[in-house]
Parts: sequence; C-alpha cells; structure tokens
Amino acid sequence: MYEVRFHGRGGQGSVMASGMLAAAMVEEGKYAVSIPSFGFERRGAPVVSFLRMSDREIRQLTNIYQPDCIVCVDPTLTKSVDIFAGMKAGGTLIQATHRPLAELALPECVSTVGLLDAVKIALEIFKRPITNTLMLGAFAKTTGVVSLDSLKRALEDSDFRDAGLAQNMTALERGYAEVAVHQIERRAAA
Amino acid sequence: MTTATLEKAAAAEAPRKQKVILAEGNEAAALGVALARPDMVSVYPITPQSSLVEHLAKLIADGRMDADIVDAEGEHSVLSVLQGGALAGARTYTATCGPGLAFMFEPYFRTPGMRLPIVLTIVTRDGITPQSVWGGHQDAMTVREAGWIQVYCESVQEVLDTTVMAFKIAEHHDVMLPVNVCLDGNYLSYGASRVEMPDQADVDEFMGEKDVNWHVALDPLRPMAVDPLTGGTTGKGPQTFVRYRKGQCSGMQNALRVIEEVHADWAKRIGRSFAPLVEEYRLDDADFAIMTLGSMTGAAKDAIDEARDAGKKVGLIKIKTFSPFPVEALMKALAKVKALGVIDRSVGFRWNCGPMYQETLGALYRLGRFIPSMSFIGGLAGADITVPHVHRVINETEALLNGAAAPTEPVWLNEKE
Amino acid sequence: CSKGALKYITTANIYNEVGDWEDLFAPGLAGCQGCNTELLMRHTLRRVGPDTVLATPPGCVPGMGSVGFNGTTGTKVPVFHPLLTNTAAMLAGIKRQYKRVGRDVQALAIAGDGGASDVGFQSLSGAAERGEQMLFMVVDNEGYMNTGMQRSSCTPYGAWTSTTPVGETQRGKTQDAKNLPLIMVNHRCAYVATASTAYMEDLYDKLDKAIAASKTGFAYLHVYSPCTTGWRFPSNLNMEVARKAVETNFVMLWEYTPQDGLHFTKPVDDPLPVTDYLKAMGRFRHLSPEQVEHIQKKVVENQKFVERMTEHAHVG
Amino acid sequence: MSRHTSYPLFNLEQAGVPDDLCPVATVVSPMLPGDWRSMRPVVDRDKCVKCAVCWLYCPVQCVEEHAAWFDFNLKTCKGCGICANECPQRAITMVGEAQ
Repeated sequence: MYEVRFHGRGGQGSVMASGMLAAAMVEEGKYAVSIPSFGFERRGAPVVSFLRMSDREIRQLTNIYQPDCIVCVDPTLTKSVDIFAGMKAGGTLIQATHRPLAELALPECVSTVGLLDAVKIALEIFKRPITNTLMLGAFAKTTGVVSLDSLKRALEDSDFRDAGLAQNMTALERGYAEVAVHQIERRAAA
Repeated sequence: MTTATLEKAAAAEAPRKQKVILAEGNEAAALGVALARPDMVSVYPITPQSSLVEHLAKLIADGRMDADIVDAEGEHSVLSVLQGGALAGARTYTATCGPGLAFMFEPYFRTPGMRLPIVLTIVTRDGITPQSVWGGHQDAMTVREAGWIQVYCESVQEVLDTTVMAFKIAEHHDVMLPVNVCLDGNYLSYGASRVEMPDQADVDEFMGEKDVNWHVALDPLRPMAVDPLTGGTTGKGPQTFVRYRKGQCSGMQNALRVIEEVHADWAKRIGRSFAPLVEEYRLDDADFAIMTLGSMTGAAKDAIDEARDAGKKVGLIKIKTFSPFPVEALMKALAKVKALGVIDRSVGFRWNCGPMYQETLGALYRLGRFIPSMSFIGGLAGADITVPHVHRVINETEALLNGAAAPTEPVWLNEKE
Repeated sequence: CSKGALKYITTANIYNEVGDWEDLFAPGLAGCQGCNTELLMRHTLRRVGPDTVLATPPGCVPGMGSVGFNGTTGTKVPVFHPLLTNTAAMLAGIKRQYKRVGRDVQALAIAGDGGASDVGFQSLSGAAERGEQMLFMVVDNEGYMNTGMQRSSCTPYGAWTSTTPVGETQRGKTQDAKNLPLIMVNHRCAYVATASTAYMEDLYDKLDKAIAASKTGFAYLHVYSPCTTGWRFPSNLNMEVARKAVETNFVMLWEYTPQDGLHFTKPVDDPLPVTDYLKAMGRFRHLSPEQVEHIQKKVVENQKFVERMTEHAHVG
Repeated sequence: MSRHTSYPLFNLEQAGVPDDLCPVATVVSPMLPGDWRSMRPVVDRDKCVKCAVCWLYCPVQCVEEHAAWFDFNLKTCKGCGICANECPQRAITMVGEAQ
C-alpha cells in the first residue's frame, strides 16, 4: 500500500489531481482509491485529499493519517497547515515552491524531495496559478510510482473544456521535466 | 451451429469484457442507473448527493442515457413525479438524503403502499440538528419502518452493481416494492475507486423485460381507481386495509429470497458476487465477532486481519440488506460466536444504542441465546471510522468474552479525539 | 333579442353538442344537495373525455366518492388520490411517460383551493414553471369544505369558517384572499382563466381553450364554486349566488394567454353593490359596516388591478 | 380525441393481479342518492320548451330528454331544487316527497 496526501487550497484542483492520479494508476492495472476531505472547499481555503494505491484490492475507505508521500500544490500553505502531520519516516515531499532546498524547513521524516516552481510555470501556461497537473508531472518524476504516459491517458479521459486539455498536457510534461529531485542523506538514528 | 449462435452461446456463459475505470461512488451509482435503462429520473440536488444527479444529467445531455429527466422543485415533487411515471409504466429513479429525504417523507411512505418499484439512492447524511452536511446513516435509519427495501453498500463497485440489481429486485413480481440503495455520504459518495463496468448487453439480458405497472396503472385503456378509501372503521373496511398491509409485509419477506436470487444471477451473468443479505468474514472459527454496515466494513476487515495475525479469534458480520431485516441469515452467523460488538453509524434514541445493535438483539432472542454484547456508535457527521477505531471495538468486545461486564450505554467512538 | 332568449339558445347549443356524451362519473356521487363542485366535475370530465387520467387530491372531489370507496370507483376513467400536496407533480410524471411512449393522454386535475393555493402550491408552481402539459382545474369554494369548512388562503376577508369563527374579539377571517389565478398568470402559463358555473357557455369555451393549451403547456382554470353547506345558503340558490359573485365584481371572469395577454370575458361595467352578494349567504351575516366597507373597497381595488393588467396585455 | 364514451373498466382477476398489492377499484359505485331527497322536481309538460337550462345546471346530471319535455331520473336526483329555481319557464315545481 502506498499512501499520498495532497495539500492545496480550494480552487487549485488538488482534489482533481488526486482523482487523476488514481485514474492513472488504474490505467496501469493497479488498485487506487481517492478520497477528498470534506470541508467547505471555498476558494482559497486549505483543502486535503487522500490517495491509496496497491496491487491488491483496497478495502479501507478512510482518510490517510500516515502518508508515504505528501504533495503540496501551494507554496504558501506550510505557514498555516502542518502538512507533515503523521508522515512516515523515509517519506517523499513534492512541493510547489520557488525556494531552493536549503531554505526549506523539513522534518526528519522527509527523505526525498521534489521541488517545482509551479506557480511561475502555471502563470506562463494558464495565466493563472493552477498548479495541480504540474505537480502530477513532478510526482511522477520524483516517485516513479506512476508513468507519465498513464497520467497523459488519465488527462485525456478527464473532462476539460476547450483548450484545457492541451494546456494541461503541457503542464504535465513541464512538471515532469522541470522538477528538481533531491535525496536527503539522513544519519541513522543513534 | 452458425458462428452467430456459437457466439451467442458463448456469451451466455461468460460475461463480456468489462471496462475498468476510476469512479467516485456517486458516479458509479449514476452509471449503474444508466445501465438499468430507466425511462424517467427526477432530481433535486442536495449535499452529498449532488454530484450523483449531476452525473445523471450529463449522461442524459450527452445522449449516453435515454431517459426523461424532470428537474422538480423539491424532493417531495421528485418522488411524486416518479410515482406518476411508474403508474404510467415507467422505470424510475432518484436519489436524495437527509433533509431531502425528510421533505420527501409523505410520498415516501406511500410508495411501498402502492407497490411501485421505484429505486432511490440514499447518499446517507447525518440527521440535523445539530447542523451537518456530512455522512452518517441517521437519515436512512430514521425511515427504516416506512416499508422500503434498504440495502447498504461497502465499496464503489458494490454501489454500481447493486444499483442495477435494485431495479430487478424492486420489479420482481413477488416483491413489487421500492428499494433504497444506501451509499455512505462522503466516504463512498466522493471516494473514487477502481471499478469494472458491466457490459450493457450483459445487463440487458440480466434485466429482461420491463413491466412495472402490471398490477396497477393510470391508463385510459385500463380504467381503474387507484387507492380509493378502504371503507371505514367497521365491516369490511379494516379487513381490506389489513389485506393490503399484510400484502406489503409478504412482499418484504419475499424480498429476502429474491435478493439472494438476483445476486446469484448477477454473479452468474456479470461475474461478480456480493453477499446478498449478511456477509460472514473469517467467522467460522471465531470466538467473537464485530458487526458493521456500509463503507466502514473495509477498514474493519483490515483490522480483523491484523487482529487475527495477533492471535485474536475474531470474525466480522456485515449486514448488506437492512430492510427487510435478514433475521434467519443473521441468526446463522450469530450462532457461531460467544460475544458481539456492533458498530452503528447512527443513533437509536429510544434505546440509547445503535439501531442495528437493537435490531440484532431481536435476532439473538429468536436464536434463544444470550451472549454478551456492546453497542458502538461512530462515524457520525462524516467522522472517520479507521482501523484503530475498529481495533478498539475488537478489544472491548474481546473483554466481554473474558468476563468483563457489558456497559449499558453505547461507546461513542469519536467522542474524545 | 332579449338576454334570456340568447341564454336558451346558448344552452341548447351546448346541450345539442355534448348532451349525449357520456357522463364519466358514476351516477351516484355523495356531493351535498345542490353541490356546485359536482356540477362542475361532471361537465368538465364529459367535455375532456375518456382518454384522460384524472387526479383529485383530498377534498370534496374525492370526498364525494370520485375515487371510490370500499372497493368501488366513482369514475369511469383512471382516477386517483394524489396527496393534498403533490397533484401537479404526479400528473406531470404520468403525462411525461405517455408522451415518451407516444400516446395522447389528457392529464387532468380537479383540485380544491386548499390543495392548490396552500399546501399544494409548491408542486403546482413547479409544474407550471416547467410547462408540464396538463389541465389543472381549481374548484374554489373558498375553504376546506370537505373536512368541516376550515379557512384556506382563498377564503375571503370577513368570512366565517370553522377556524375563523365569529366571537367576541374576532369576527371571521381577518386577512384578504390570495388571488391564485393572478399568481398563475405570473408563471406565464400557456393558458390561465377564471370561470363560474353560472356562466356555463363561458366555462365551456374556456374548457376548450384550456384543453387545447394543455397539449403544449400548462393550462390553469380557476372556477369559483359556491358551497351551499359551507357558505350557508339554500341549495336551490347555488346558481344565483354564483351569478351574484360575478355581477358584483366580487370575482371576475377573464382569461390569459402569453400571446394575447389578459382580458375580461364577462366584463361587468356597472356592478351591483357587494352587499347584494354578501347578504345572499350566512357566512357573512355577522359583518360590521366597517367590514363590509373593507370588502367593497377590496372589490374595487381588485377590479382596477386586473383592469390595469388588461391594459398592459399587449406590450409584447 | 373524439371518443365520448368510456372504455371498459379493467378486469383485475382476468389479468391475474393479486388482491393484496396496490389498492385499486374496478367496479363502478352502485350508490344511487335518490333516497336523500325530501323534495322532488315535477315538470309541467305544457310549460317545458326543452331549453335544457335544467340539464345545464343539474349537479347530478339526472335530467333526461323525452319527446316533448325534460324530466328527471329520480334514482339519482337529490332534490336540491336548482332546476326549479333556474327554469326560465317556471315549468318545474318542487313538491314534498311525502305528497
């Protein structure tokens, strides 16, 4: 079982990203479940979405409390939300940010980090800070648990209006290409 | 044999290829509805049902579903429109929850009395007040004595498959009763999961001929008065009333058999089987059991596996068909254990315990045995019922087995978190 | 030619046309002696014909046995009790399904004012807004007469009912009636009209138009129907009371279509004083001069209000 | 829609519909309210001009046409007296049933 928690703000499409990622995993013949958090998902308010992946049928339909991976599609969110709560040791963080790794305060549990200046790229592509598909590309590259091709097929099956599909395809590819992946060497616990 | 008949023969034996997709529970319900080919759906949005009717509207707008959609001005009219449609021969469907179901109650109670095989998905939501827009079984539980068949789903796949089966169950001539497919608001309604889509041709063969108003119709070519006054408080009046009311009860009891038959037929034609009434999980050699309903069951099964690995002899009993209450099937399961913990996602106000717990005590009485038992209430208003929660239920039920006194009050799982 | 002679001719015309059409209700219904509603029902259903599904929500219409009692039916066409609250919605479902399968079936409601203007208003308004194809007839006897003459929102000011009794501090209803047909005009229904059984040729004309309109949209027919029992007047005077209501402008006969707007069909230019109407029945016997004055004022006000609507009829 | 007579009522037994499903009725009420009457309409055949006004306003529609006059089916006439009140020829008189 591989568990991912998405953090974002209402309107940024983190719930949709979780669903598209699950669809991509299903494309690959895996089992996946995506569950959104159930708050008032108003534009700008912090939102959470959960994703489980497994080679076997997934029975649990619950929130995720100890994720293997955290995808944070908003660069400002860490100020208001403890996005690392419950994260497993040796976990992976995919973070939208323009900062370099050295400037980030990361807890001990984080071992792999994928950093992407998603807002900047989103403004180039969409003229709006929609970072979700960019972050999916970054997720694929950083974790390797899903292929870029599967994500593309999941996007094709989604309900985008007009130019939306082409733009999101570009975003997915750029996220994959431009993410900076870091491994953090942790000393073994004393 | 010609090639065509050979192919046909082969098709009858094995289900056709099924497309694998990711769908949330509300979408799966809508897809199940489309597979059953209703003539009429009537809708009014309400959280957490809204995306279900949005999916239906889109399926119809895209021409993927050939049904008349009536956007009524409220749930009361939604069900009333469908009653009219059914009386004119339409296969009909809607979905609602919580306050919408409450508003619908007047035609809701009347639907089984007219023996109209309407299918209504309850995307379960906790009862207000206190104000909540989140999941919980209180709405469906509150109307459990209104004469509808009520089945609860565990997974998104079960939502899709059960939605189709619900029409077949409702329209069976020995049943002729409306069916609620209950799917948990939030965890099932919005939970997206891998599902396999049955082939339309397989479903068409499964459904067979449609004939929903053979017993009552509002049709100028078959004039009759529908639901005249029964005839007063003396003489034949009460006898007439009793005859019809008893008929409703017979239909409910017949449903227990028909639900099993329909699930068996589905397994044969579509290739997926679900426990129709009561599911027993790792129960055969269990000393004690926990009981679940709906989407909490998945986490509970994982918890049972872990507890088994830790040497606890615990099994699980899941109720799928809650109304009619599957007394015989439940008695068979209960006979295997010596202590019981029941998790309800709603409250039974009168007995200060979960309603499923209270109903289960009735089955134990029928069985003629006393075993220590406990009522657990959790998952109200969208709260999560997690594997650790279920471990607590397992541990406290196990304590009963070891002689601990059963509390007279329910255990509220999410009280202090 | 005298007014009277013209009346014979019109009556004879109606009789010659529909006199041998079958009365589609059972010969015996339990309406009160001289029941205006029973008269209206029988004429209406004969006119509409047997390819009809009839909805009669709880009230005098099924109360007199049209949906039957103890295993019998009072109607020769398919008939049912909707709930008091859902008549228009149930009929909509029926009509939609017949339309879907290509059958021409008339959906007809004969509902009381309570079931239409009060508790049934939501479903009525919804069906009208959606343009459901039906003929919705309201029999306005200005109260819940079947259950013992309680007040409805169509009960006029000052009227005694069993829930607006005459006592020391309150003398009849203290509010004015809701004008349901005008509210239906504001739904822009395919057809809306008011009618009275005292003007049967006008009623038949409107029935024809309403039936035609119901083929494409929502047709609403509001019929003022005096109640001998609830209003307290002798049964033989029913038509006189109905006529007086029109002659005093207490009620007005008009029709509306989206194409032609609203116009009077029986304009009363020189109305009798409203007291001529009020004194014809017992439910207004207790009225004080101030109450009578209020009613007369309202009659004039209502008349002017509808008249202004006729003036605005052709803006489109 | 040009049909003006009813279709035969549905036969439940023939259709094999059990009598404990939806409450329905397929037999027309045999009730005849003629015995409610305390007064009965009597027609002066000489005065009747067959204008049909009585037919138009009779709530139970019990008016029957004869060769030269209209009369009433007393099995269903409830004796309300509207006909006598409305007859332009004053051809109808209400008389007590006891007479």
